[in-house]
Amino acid sequence: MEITTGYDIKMEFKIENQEKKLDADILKISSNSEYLLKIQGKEQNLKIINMTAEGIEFMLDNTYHFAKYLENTTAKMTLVVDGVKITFDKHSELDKIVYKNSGVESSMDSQISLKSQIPGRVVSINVAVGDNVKKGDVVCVLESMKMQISIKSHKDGVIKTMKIKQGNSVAKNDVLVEIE
Amino acid sequence: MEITTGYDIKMEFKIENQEKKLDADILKISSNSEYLLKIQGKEQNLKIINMTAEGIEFMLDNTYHFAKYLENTTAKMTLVVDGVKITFDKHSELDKIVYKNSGVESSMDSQISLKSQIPGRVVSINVAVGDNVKKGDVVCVLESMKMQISIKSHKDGVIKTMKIKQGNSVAKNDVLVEIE
Amino acid sequence: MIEKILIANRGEIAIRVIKTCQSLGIKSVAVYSDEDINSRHVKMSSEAYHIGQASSSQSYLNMEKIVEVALKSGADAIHPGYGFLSENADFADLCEKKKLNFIGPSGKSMRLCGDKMLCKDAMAKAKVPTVPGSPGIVEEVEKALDIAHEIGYPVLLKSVFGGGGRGIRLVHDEKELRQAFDLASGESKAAFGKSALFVEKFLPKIRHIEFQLARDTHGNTVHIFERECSIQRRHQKLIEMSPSPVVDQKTRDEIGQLAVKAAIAVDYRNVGTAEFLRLDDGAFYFIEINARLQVEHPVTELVSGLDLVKLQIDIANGKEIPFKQKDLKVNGCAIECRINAEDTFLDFAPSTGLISDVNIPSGPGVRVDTYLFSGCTVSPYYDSLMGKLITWGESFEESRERMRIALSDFYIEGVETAIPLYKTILDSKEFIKGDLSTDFLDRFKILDRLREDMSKEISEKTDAALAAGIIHSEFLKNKIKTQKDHGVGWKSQLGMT
Amino acid sequence: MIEKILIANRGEIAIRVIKTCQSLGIKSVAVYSDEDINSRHVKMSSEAYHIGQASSSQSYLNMEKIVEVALKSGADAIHPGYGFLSENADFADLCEKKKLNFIGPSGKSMRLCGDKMLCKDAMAKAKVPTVPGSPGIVEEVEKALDIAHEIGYPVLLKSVFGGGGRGIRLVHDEKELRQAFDLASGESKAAFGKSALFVEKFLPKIRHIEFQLARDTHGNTVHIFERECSIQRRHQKLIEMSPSPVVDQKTRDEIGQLAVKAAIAVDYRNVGTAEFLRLDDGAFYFIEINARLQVEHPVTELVSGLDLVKLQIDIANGKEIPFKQKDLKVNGCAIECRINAEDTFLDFAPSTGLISDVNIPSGPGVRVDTYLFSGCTVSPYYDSLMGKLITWGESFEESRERMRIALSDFYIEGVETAIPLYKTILDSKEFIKGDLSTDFLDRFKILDRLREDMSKEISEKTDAALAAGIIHSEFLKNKIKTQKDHGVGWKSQLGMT
Repeated sequence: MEITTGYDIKMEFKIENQEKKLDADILKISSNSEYLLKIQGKEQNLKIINMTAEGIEFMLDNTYHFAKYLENTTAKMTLVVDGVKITFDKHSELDKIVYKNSGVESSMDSQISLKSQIPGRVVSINVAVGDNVKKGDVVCVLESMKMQISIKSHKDGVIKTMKIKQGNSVAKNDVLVEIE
Repeated sequence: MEITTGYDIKMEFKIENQEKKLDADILKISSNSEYLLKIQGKEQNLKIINMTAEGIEFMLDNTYHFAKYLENTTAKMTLVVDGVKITFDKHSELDKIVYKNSGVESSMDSQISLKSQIPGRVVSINVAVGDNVKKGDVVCVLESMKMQISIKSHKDGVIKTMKIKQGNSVAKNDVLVEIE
Repeated sequence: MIEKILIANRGEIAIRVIKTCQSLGIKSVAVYSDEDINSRHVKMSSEAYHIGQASSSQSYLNMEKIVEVALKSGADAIHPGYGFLSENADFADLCEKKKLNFIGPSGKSMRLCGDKMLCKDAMAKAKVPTVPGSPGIVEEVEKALDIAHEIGYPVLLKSVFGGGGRGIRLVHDEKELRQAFDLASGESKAAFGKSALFVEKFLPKIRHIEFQLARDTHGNTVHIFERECSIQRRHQKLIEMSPSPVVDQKTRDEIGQLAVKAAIAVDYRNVGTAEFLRLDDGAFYFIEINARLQVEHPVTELVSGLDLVKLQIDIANGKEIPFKQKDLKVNGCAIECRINAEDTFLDFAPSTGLISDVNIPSGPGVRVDTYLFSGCTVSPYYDSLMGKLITWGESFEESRERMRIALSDFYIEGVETAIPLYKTILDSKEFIKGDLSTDFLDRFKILDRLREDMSKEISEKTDAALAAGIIHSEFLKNKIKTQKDHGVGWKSQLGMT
Repeated sequence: MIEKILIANRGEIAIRVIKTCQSLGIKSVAVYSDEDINSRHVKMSSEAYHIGQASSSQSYLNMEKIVEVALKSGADAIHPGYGFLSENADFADLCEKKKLNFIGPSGKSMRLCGDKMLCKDAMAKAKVPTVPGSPGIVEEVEKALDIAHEIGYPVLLKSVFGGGGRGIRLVHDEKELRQAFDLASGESKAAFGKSALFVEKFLPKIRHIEFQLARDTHGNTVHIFERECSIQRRHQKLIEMSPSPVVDQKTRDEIGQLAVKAAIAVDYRNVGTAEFLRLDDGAFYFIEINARLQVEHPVTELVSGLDLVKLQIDIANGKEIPFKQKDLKVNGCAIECRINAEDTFLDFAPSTGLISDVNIPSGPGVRVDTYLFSGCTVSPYYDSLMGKLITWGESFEESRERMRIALSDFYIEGVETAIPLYKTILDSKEFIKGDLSTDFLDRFKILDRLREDMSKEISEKTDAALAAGIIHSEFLKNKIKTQKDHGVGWKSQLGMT
């Protein structure tokens, strides 16, 4: 990395489920490992101790931090900073360019699918295709770690497809049924 | 790895500084992870749990072992087995072929060089080129971890070359002087 | 004398038992299912044998197979840990028949402890007070309704086969009782092949306080103080401590003697636990004897200085307990937090998967019993307890401070845990002043506070996160630059000046 | 009250102090040299400041710079750890002048402890017995020869600036004394800028037993039992324990009171240690007061239940010691092994470099104070102590068993350590029966036994090593096959059928 002065990269972030826009700015790269940043309006010195694709160890104004990068897509970045998980929604034109080039795409969640939030085995199924269900009705019962957990419908609607059979194992985020 | 029967690979090993020849023999590869071995005349079952270039975790006749490969040259293999370091001199034609192909070479130690067995800073030098030294004479003094350590000649001879200067830092295995 | 012990268990408790075997020079034999070959208990044992498929019924509950391996390996004793076969009287009998020293109570005594109704009778005879409720098993829902009507709602519907809070349901009215009866019946049948339920008076704002017991084959019986286990979720313990903030030496002596009486009443052998409920007015009711080593035994070890597994082995060897009741003094205070693979915000639903990274805390007064290592897997086939974090301090305050820091140092990547919840609980003024009860989480709306604490933690780390975020982008761009183009500067490539 | 402490140290002791700061809610300020930015004490502290180049004189011994950082960071106190500036009276004075609370004794008291000759005088007045030797500093080698002749060879040549066994030389005759005088002079000048040596009678087969002291600003003085530190190499401690196998309660009371007298004689403040030699006939001679927290303080913490760093901070805050002598009871037994980066077979010469892999033991009764992590570096610029392994047990035997296992679990890749040596010592019948002395290693030819033990260990692992060796060859061949040729089987390629 070359040493650059009069250098300016700005990025905007938003913490997931929060409204406030946050901005970070690289004002200066003083050396291979030293940066002058402007974070939420305040200048701070950053010195990199170690950096890999998985994470970064750095001093920010004389305090050590360790950030791991868990996930990074066009829209979101999830970090674990000193053990605290933070997910950002990203708002940087620059970053989008980077990601378009690197071929990473975001996926759309469907409103139709009822997904399992836990892994487990299907103990019983309480509905059939064509049934009317109300939000909160039990759709099926899963067993995991010796417990039986009732899975409830997330909306009012009609069961369109069954993706499970009794005795099946399902993974976290697997679609159980589709409701329209 | 294909499943093979009637399969036979034999290797001979010798533990460093010991005379006794030891032999190990792969009698059968039962599956991707299961082997029947003959070790020092006794048949034993080996099941691989994990294996990488750095080490192997396995069960040998119902006992777990973890071996790390620290060094592997044509002549020597150093392993750490369950925390115990073992160096083998190898005697396998087969293995030599492997290593010739992979371009690993062994190096010859010179009898001329007096090497430092510790890292440190040169505090004083007690000899000059052309001096006669006897085995055990102090050649120089190193400082390391706040201690001063006298380095003694490993043989009788004449100082041929000085590789150090007062105040220099030396690493472990650096040549200090050459004595002929 | 015992020279080789087969441990009929997995996870952290198998490791715990192996540690004591190591220090006593006793060989340990581990068993493992298809799911567990890469587990720490397999790696630490002297020998390890495969016993079957992942499902417990095919492996850790397979009595015949386990006894076969014990005999084949030359083990002379079996340690059952907790859960699985630990309270299975048939297994204890089978071991005895095969001349394997079962490290625990006799099958007969275990049957008495396990049958809540027979046990209740025995306690009545021994003058140990128990909770009001149905005098025996209730087979028909209509009978349950009658009793509930008699003692008054709300009532608890419990399974005779329950334990560790499993199979207990709180019901407020007739409708709920009917529903719960069906569900509980089903669960019990699925797990144990039969159902046997009973009804008990629900007591509000209760504390769960239990006494550690030890009894040898010579009849010497002692209690090793109490453990307060009132911080629970869904009737399962989350945080335990010894001593209890509401037990003074006089109460300890008094209830401890009730616990000793209870042990004698069931002719108990080895170490066990007498569980009590304590009401706000200071009254204690016996609930049951857990006929095994408890999950939470380390807090007792830290305040007594004893190794309870060693004591178990000594008793199994026919030795006398090497101390008297009067020799035991509570030294300092110990707290345990259970580290379960569970999602606090999904009503503690299981969370399983690969543990890609873990940091285990350490330091003065910190003990961690766990099977975790970076690269291990938390399996959906077994229970959610990954480990236990235990801290000792000279005082409650010191052990709490040490726990607070150790929790912050405990990092587990790959599954959800209650670690953030524990931080909130440990910081709460109610916990600090010892205002505990089994409905602690609801009573003080702890989950709401947890949400606040978590957003505060995020605020504190936002600057560092933003810094890491923007540097990461730099890093990525440089990588892309290096890969794509060696001649043109990356800034111009990205449309910058 | 202290709210922010600068720790003028590095390595495991800086981490130890940070841990207590964390638990008390006190902010910690770390300092680091060029060599140490990647160190754990930097990462764990609330704030960390760079203070200079790798060489200690440019960083950890740079008083002005450290005080400047303390003031800049808003610290109100300085903890010196051990070594470096911990016993530098000028530094204590400088802190006082700058209104920084120095967590340790006053400069004046430290000067008295540090000047072995003045200290000896003070002890004579307080009726604390000391070792026969020169009445003061010996400047000329001829004078040293006279005294040695008078008290009789062998004698010890010691440096006033020594400590922790450094600067002590055993000489048997005139020739050795002359050589040693030159060398000791040189070392002392290199390290402290000046030389001040004295001569003491060499006492054969001695034990090193020391008493932990604490004294507050109100004059309350207690001892917190003894530590036996007789297992040494080159006059530096390797293994320490509390209690000592030869100190009964009567002796503890008696010598403990001498230690208390010694602390009062030098107007000591904060925690410190009175070191004694014990002869085979049971006589104790005072040698010196170490005016700081000792490396081996954890064994005292484990048998007393106290946090000595917390006690240091309380005393620095002007609080009274919160217990009386009679409240203190020895609880169980603790042993510490120092984990140095040293090659046992090269006369304990330093061994430095990258730690490519480390496994830190854990479990009931096991404590490890260390700066090690996989990927850290052991620097030649600082001393060789990487950490301390401490185990507690109800009895000496239990702590020894736990230590034995923990040593086997401690794996450090990249440098040599004395861990194999410690295993041999802990297994020796002489250690088990407590037949200790400072010449233990020589007296029982422990290094010869170590060689035997190591080849026995190798024999036990030979089968597994052969298995791993032959499988590795298979693995390599398959890799080569995969890389070179996808069509032809690797066996034919290697000339096999």
